[in-house]
Amino acid sequence: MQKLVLTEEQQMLKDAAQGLFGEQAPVSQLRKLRDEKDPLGYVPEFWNHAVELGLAGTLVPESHGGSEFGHVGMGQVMEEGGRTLAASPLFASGVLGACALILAGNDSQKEILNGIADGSHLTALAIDETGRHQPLRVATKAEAQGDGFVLNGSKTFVVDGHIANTLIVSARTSGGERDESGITLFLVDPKAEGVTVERTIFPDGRNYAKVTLDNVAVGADAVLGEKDQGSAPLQKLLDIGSAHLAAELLGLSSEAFDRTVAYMKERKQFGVYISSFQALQHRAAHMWSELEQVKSMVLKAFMALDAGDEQASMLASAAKAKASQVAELVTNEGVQLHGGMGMTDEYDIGLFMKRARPVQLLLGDFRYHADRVAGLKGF
Amino acid sequence: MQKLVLTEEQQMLKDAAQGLFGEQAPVSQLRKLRDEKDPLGYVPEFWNHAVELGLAGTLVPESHGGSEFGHVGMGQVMEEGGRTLAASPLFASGVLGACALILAGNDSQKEILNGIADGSHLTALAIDETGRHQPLRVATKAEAQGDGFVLNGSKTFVVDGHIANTLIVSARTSGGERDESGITLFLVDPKAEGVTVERTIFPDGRNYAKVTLDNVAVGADAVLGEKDQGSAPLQKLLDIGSAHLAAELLGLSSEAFDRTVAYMKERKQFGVYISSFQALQHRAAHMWSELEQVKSMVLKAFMALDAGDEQASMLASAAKAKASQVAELVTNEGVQLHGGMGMTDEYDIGLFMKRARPVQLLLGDFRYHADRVAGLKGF
Amino acid sequence: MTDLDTFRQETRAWLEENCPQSMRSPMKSDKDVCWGGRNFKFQSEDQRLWLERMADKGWTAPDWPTEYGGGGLSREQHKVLLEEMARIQARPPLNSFGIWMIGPAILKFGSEALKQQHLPPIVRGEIRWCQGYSEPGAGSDLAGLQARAEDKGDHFIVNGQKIWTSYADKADWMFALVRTNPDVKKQEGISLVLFDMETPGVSTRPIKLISGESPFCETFLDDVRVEKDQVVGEVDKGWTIAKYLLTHERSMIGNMGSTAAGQKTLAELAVDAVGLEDGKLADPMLRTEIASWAIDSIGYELTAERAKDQAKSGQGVGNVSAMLKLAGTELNKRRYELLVAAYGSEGLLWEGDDRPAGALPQEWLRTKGNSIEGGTSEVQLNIIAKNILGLG
Amino acid sequence: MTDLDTFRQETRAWLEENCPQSMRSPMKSDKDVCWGGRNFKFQSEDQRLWLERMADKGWTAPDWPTEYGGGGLSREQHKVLLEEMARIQARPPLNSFGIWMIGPAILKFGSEALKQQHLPPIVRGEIRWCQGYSEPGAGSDLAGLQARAEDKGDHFIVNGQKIWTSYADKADWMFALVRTNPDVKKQEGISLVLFDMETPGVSTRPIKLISGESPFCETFLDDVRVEKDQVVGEVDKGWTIAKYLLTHERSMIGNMGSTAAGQKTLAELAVDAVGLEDGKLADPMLRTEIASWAIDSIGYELTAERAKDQAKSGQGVGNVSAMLKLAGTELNKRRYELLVAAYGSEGLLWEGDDRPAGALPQEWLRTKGNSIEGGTSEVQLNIIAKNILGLG
Repeated sequence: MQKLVLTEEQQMLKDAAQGLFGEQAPVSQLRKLRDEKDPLGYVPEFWNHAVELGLAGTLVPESHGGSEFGHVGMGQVMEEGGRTLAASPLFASGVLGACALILAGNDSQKEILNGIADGSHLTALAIDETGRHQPLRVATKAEAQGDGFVLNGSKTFVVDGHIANTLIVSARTSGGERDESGITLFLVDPKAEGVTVERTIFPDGRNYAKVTLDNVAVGADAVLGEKDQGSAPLQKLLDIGSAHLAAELLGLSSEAFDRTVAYMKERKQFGVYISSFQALQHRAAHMWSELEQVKSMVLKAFMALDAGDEQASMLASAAKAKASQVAELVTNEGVQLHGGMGMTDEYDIGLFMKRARPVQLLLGDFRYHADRVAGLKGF
Repeated sequence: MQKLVLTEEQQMLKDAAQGLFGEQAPVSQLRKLRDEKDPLGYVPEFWNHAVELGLAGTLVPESHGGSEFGHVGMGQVMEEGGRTLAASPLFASGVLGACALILAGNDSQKEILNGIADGSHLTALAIDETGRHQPLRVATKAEAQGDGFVLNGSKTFVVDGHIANTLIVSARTSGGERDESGITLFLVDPKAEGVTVERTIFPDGRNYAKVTLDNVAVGADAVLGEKDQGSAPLQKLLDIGSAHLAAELLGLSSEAFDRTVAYMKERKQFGVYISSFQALQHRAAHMWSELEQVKSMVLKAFMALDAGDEQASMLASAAKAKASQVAELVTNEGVQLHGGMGMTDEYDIGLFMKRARPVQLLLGDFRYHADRVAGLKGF
Repeated sequence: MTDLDTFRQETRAWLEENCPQSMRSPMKSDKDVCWGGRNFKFQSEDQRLWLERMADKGWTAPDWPTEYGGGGLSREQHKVLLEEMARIQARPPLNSFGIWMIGPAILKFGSEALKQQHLPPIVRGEIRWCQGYSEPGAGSDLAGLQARAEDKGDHFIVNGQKIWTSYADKADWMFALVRTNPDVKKQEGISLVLFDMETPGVSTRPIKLISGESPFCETFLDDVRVEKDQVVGEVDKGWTIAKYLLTHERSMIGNMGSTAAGQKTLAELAVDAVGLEDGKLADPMLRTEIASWAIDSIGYELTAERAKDQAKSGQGVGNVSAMLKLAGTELNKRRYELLVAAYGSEGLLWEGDDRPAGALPQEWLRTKGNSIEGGTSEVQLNIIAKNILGLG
Repeated sequence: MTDLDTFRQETRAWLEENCPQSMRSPMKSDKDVCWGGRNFKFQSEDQRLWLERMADKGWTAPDWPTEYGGGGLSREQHKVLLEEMARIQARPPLNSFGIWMIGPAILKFGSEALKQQHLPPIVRGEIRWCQGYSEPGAGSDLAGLQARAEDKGDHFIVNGQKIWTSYADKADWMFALVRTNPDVKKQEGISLVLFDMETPGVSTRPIKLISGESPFCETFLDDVRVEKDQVVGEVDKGWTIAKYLLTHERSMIGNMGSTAAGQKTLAELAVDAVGLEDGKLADPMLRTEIASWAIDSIGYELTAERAKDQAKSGQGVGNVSAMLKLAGTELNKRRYELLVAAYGSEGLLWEGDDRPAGALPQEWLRTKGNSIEGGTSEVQLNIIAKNILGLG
């Protein structure tokens, strides 16, 4: 069995990512994007640096200009990005877009992978229709028309939707609203007639969009994978996405925790450092212990995904569930232990809480994934 | 609205009960009963004292020799009994038996109340058929035969079953296994042919029995209340029972907590009393706060029962749920904070844990009652 | 008919006549709150009238003595007034830290001159007060405060910095704890002083919170002159008054655990957001958590009620305000986490008028302060452990 | 074929030939465990034979040097041996605190003479050891131990009391921490000494636990003579060895968080007890808790695995044994509370052969000690806070 440690190459990538995010996308960058309501929502110069380092193509096959370095590697990048709350198209395009095309794309569609790897082509996955993640709850309809389809419906919580060059949309070609079969994935040009993409503002200052499809005509070549058979690749894609979001949560939780411990060592109350209070020490020790569990689960989930392990779905859900739970704990405790300072916008600790919740919710929260783990384990 | 405080009379009863249990049924009494595997399972001398004090008839109408003092009053007795882990027929007869007859008995059946009040007649409620409380899950069958019925089935976890003079048994006269209607309550003589009562041993050293009914013939006068309509009075009875068990849990949790706090003040580690460790202080403070909530909920549930408040069911379930949850917390923490001593049979603290779990489970645990609260609140 | 019945009849009639129709509906937002003060802009003539009429009767401070402008009502009359106001959904005529905080302290500890000077303008809503307690370096360790008041004979010169002063930028006067004697045990050299925010040397800066709002300020005190007759109680004895006020504040913040009348419960909101299946909340895991919350919430509300009833019956339960503050604020934080979970991403929409959950993201973030302000949860646990359980 | 492949072939053949058939099935109860020692009564001739044959090859202590009777196997060979034993479900030939605890300590810290004297009888299962660490007054504060060893020239005279000595009433020798110097910092005057339980002045008394069982004893030491050559390492330097052994013990107890191979998982047992509805555990609230437990359990098992892998890769994660002990034991306690909830009253039946959940009540109560023995959870949290996070 593969050892639960990083290879030297993976560690090198992690170190490189840490350097990049620390220097090119520190927390202050996100703060600036938020304060200025930056229309793009990320800093192109930083994205160019990330692309130069090959990060956008980490999961892309070499034949399409990527490094095919695997999920463990990409996961290190996601984790390090979580530490600085870095805003970039990496998740929407480099993870979700790349893997959607790899999992279900035909040769012609896979050409997009070249653009993903060189950072020029951005994608967004438009699947949720309500506030809570329910990937089978697809009311958006795709009706056959000529050789192609006409799409009607609306999507919400679409990461990087308003900057995407291609939308990957789930729509129903048959079956009832919650049926597993009958879902088809489509590649939709956001500039096509009938598509409205509206950016919505969230506490984390990141990019999410509402997408409305009003009689949007697409050709037969817009179908990604098989008609009616979109559930299977979508679920695999969501496993991958969940694992990478768990890695981001791990990064942001670890950083929030480190900052909190550092604050405990510098803040005095009653004439002593608050780090000397045993009640706080035990809470910190508990959090550290929890973070260690998350670390193991995230790493294992990636290894299982890379190995095509049959437990990969269960492990990805377990990792997302636990990472969500621990992120909620650590960001709440982080603010609490920063006291009044934690409540001010001036301190960064609140930003970690504001980023944590959307990531927790994205592709399913603790409850969604705990339910899924139970289901996969047969109870 | 009635104030959430005891009246002077109720407080006097509480004080009297405290005196009685402290002197006549201290924890050492239960220990002795357990060690000697006492066949009766309680000390008759103590029971006589309790009866003399009028405790057995607290809920019984004055016309039947009781004091009709209400649930708030009886609840104080249950709580104080919980503090010393006192074993007696008080709950099975004085609460469940008395209220079953009051709620559903005809004049002739109500004659039993006199015996309950004077301590001479003991009853036991036989409803559960599986390890988990599901009062509608009645597989025991009562088939009409002549003027009467023939009962077949088995019951478990029957408090004081092996010493009862009358068993109150739920059986199905119509409907399917989980239907609400079709349940009938019967008064069954444990000495009747076909009735087997087997005492089972539990961690708390108290009395529970398995009851088997093998073609037990009873007359029409054995029906308690209306045929097929037993669910409604049974549910009311279970509300009452749940509230009184919550009171017992409150008493035992409070005592376990007090003993733990006292131990913290006398046990030294690292040269100081462990009561000086802030992490332990905060845990103790949390438990105290939780116990205060239980206290309020139990009192309110009793007041609602006495007043016939429509919220009484919900409040009784909420009280049982919370009392169960807090009893689990406090007894676990009690053993943990006693350290190695807590693990020895010599110390009493373990006895509180061993009593807590059966009481938590009896008439439904936290989960059962939390589910019921949600149901009653419409979600 | 009892006196109380007569009072009820008269009150009902008076309210019927004097409470403007537009003041007889729940407030729709923070903007509808009347805070009074020199610079307050009334939202409407009705709002001004309602304050004026209530103040004339002393009913902005119903239980204060009439000699200082209060209503002079007994406990029972006060209750009747509140009930009659609730009956017609009358809005509170005035929100005021003067009435809630410094007024009671002056009544209990202040000189006759201070009462005469400050209480009537508070009742009439003419002067708006703010609280100067916390300092950047002294959070939970309130007694460690550093703002220094130098004795200059008939006055003090105060230098220092206060933080978490609610609406300091809108207030007219401040009541502040300052150090008048640095050479004794920290609790023994503190005084409670009053000064006008227009005094030279006083400046304020709003603090932006993680919720994006700025209800609090930092206040800088540079050579601020405070007259000696503006000390409440004795010089150096302010800590006793501070503790009295903190207990008071704790009870107010602790109330957050309750679901206000008319407000939808957590469960109802969750049903709106998630829906029912077979009569049960569609997400069983969330249902479990909300049921557990609902039970704890019942426990909290009943405990608050029991504490009041026991106090009334003279069965003091002692330092319960710490426990209620602890339980209430933790409950409120859980409530909002569960609301975010129930609404999901729709509940995190930061802007816009047609958000399904309204200002939930801001409210959710704001609750995080509940367990920090007015004494952190950790301080409350310390109080329970030491004062109630005798652990130490 | 590599050397390791050859070794595997040979081992498989040897086991096939030498492991008695009756030793090739999981143990049914504690009675099937072979503890060895002077007074041990073998359950069967097969049990005796199996121990003898394995001991002859040194495979009761496979990785100890052959010069002391061990197997002399490399790490890889040791793993192969375990795999091949697991393949045929071979029972462990010997359970031994000698092999688990004092043996490794003697190997690491003991003199050559001590190694020669004690290790071979341990390997052969001739001498059964028990541990004398805790004292009634010193639980978490192990270094505060009081058992006093007075220097009498060539020997010590030991007086004191030990508690929580596993199976002291059945053991032949004890390894004990005693105070050899009361005048220095408490950690600096402790020595680790070895003595025969038959030495005059040694007596034991079993302690009855809340589970009703008595796996532990109190041991009384009255003027017990201990030879000076029976000190492991240097006099007064025993604390270092004690810490080494504690870390060792922590890892062993921490393992409790894992579900052993072949054992039913919590979820499977809950399904047995509660049943499924529409493929889901019939009690949704219990299902929520068990799902949460299952997730934590995955986290724990993977973390234990990662810690091992990191150690092997030389990427030390430092003091992780404290965390694994903490997480593993808390998880095990939760597991048993959930089992009690799942079985309900049927799971609490204290006696009888046909109990649906077997000895669950006793096991449940026994788990409560997990977070106390081998360093309480509080001590583990202290270790993490101080040694790993640098809080203090």
